Amino acid sequence: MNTAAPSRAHFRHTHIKLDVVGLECWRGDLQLFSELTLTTSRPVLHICGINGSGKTTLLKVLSFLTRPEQGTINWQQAGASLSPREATPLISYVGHRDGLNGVLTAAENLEWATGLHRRHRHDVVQCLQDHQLAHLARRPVAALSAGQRRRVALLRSLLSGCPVWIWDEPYANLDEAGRQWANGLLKEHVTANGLALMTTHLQPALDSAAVQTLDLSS
Amino acid sequence: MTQWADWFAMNGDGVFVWPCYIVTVLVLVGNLLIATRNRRRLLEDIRLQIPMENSR
Amino acid sequence: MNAFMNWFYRMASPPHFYRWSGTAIPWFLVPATVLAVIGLYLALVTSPTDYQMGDTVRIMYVHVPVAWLSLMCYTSMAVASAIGLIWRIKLAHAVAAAIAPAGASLTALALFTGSLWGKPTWGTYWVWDARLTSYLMLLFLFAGFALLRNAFSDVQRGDRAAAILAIVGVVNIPIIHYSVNWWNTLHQPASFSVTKGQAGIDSSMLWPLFTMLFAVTLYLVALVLMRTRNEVLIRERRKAWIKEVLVK
Amino acid sequence: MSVSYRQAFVGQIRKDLRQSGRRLAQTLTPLFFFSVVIALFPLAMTPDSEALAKIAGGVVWVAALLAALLSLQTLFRGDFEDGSLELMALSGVPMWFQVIAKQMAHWLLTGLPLVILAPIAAYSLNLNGDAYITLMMALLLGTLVLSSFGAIGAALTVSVGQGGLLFPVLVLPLIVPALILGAKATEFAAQGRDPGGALSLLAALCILSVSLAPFATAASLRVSLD
Repeated sequence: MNTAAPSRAHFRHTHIKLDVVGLECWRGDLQLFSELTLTTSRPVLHICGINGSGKTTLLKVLSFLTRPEQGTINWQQAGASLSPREATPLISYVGHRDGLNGVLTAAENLEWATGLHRRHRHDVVQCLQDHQLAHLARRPVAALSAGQRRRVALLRSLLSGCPVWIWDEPYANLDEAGRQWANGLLKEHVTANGLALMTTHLQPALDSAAVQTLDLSS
Repeated sequence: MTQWADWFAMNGDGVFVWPCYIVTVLVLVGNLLIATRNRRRLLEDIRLQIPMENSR
Repeated sequence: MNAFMNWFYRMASPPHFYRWSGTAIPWFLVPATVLAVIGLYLALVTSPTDYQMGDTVRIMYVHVPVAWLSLMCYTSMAVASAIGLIWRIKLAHAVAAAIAPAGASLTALALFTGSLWGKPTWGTYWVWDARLTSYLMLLFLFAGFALLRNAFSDVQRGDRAAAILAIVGVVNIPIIHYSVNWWNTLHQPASFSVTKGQAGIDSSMLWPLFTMLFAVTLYLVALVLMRTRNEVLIRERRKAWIKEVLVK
Repeated sequence: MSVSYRQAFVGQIRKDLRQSGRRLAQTLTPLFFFSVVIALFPLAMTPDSEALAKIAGGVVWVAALLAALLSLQTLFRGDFEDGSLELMALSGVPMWFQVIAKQMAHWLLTGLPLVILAPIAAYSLNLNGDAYITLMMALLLGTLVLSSFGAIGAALTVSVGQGGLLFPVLVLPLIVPALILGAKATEFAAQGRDPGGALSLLAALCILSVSLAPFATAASLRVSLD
């Protein structure tokens, strides 16, 4: 039972694959996309597309938060296909809303969020220190800047120990240093054999061998 | 003539019985009319949508 | 058994249901009107006046069918909602959405005729009688169902939210009914409630009652089928088969 | 990587208690509301304590019901708006389990204080002496029923714009039995009759709602998150 945060060096997730067949989604009267078929062949799936092309809806459908009109979503771990109930706990979702409660401090928010995914003992503060965010630990999230809040939200994925990260516009509100830092997290996740699905307008600064692109506006 | 009037008056209770029947019939028939009117409006609405879609 | 099952599955597909209901509605509406006319004639002309209640007994012939059917509406609405939620059949949600307004108007009618029946009998239009109060609660449940449904811009989500409320509601109806009865009997132990009225009903009064009941039931099926067709149009307006429907 | 249900449960309660602790004024609003509603009745009717005694049980119950509903309305609103609800839906812990945690946190902050405050309010309405124990017992059970059905209403209207108006219409018919049984139990005790029957019915209703309602609330939250 690993109680400590997954230390970077040797921890490896068991391989997760996603394949989607004939996905069709509507938003009210508007059809966002249909007949979407896709299989993840690389560790990072970069979903791009014009505004309103259904990027966020796709992410929510893949994490079973929203129901598609048609189509099947199949998460597989080491060959065995997972039911929605088995798959959702493996997903760490960082959406437009950071999922952080303004009144509580960053540490309290992360402690609560991590408790939803795994057993943990006081490694939240340690993790904040590792990422030079220790000075935020005690301040209420409402007092943080949007960029800082974004960093704390992205840290949630690392702390959750989930093999699948689903990031919706992770670079939003992040400055150049923030983007570098986020890419660092992503590299760590990829080396730990994790899978990441992300929507962004900027090209993720990873070697293109690791990135698979899906353009929704086509 | 009085025979009709007596039947209608229902020795004093008519004032309660008739409104019941009238309102019930009105409401039930009204529901039918509303349903058909909605149907007509819906069909027109969809008919308008179709040319727009074909032209898009 | 599987004949029924595959009829059920064929019926669950909106285009098939839409065509079938189109032909079925007259088969319910025409007999309903015929029976209604016969029922009215029996109720208003031939049936004798009651020695105790005088002519107000005629209100029974309308109040009782409407009251029973409004309760039946809510339960069938809840069953349709449950089918819609469990097997994710969109048509079931359409049926539930169709029953709601019909059930609400029947409940309102039950209250209206009940209070009009109360005036000559108890001297006042509104008495916190057990049955009338239960029907008032049923009206609130129907109102809540309808309001929740159209509070959602997305029809699918509105369906599912209202379905959950209908199921929670139907579980509560017996509880509400018995607690209201229990509460009511505390005050007027021997209250002459609307139900007792038909206990001593003799056969000559049964004919108009059952004719009216059957007439309103057939009418209800026709009305629900018509409304369901509208709900199907709303939900499937984007689908291809709608265009064929418009052609004819 | 197994998730500990206990830790998630305690974590959720700790989060809610901390959150409310830091905004104490907002958390105590329902209690002020309760006191104001209690004060309205003597003003609206009569200061005469004999007359008030007759309606004391019912008045306390209606005020407690309204206060509980007021605070239940926004049970999930905060989590929905800041995105925590999505995290709860995606966690390894079943949704209904977290709903129970949220309900318990809310009950500790509103239900329990109401039970403690009620005898004081009843005293001000000159409730008969031996009814206080029954009043507190009935309210203890009643507030649990209220929070169970209120949570369903809150979950159904959390993503709806003006959910505020819709919430009472949805929830009030569902809590009528609890109101009837609770108010009657208090009234029986005030008249010296045995409230046992009403209280046991209320207890049965309480067990039914507390155990079944969270599943409906969880399903409603999934619909609101869709």
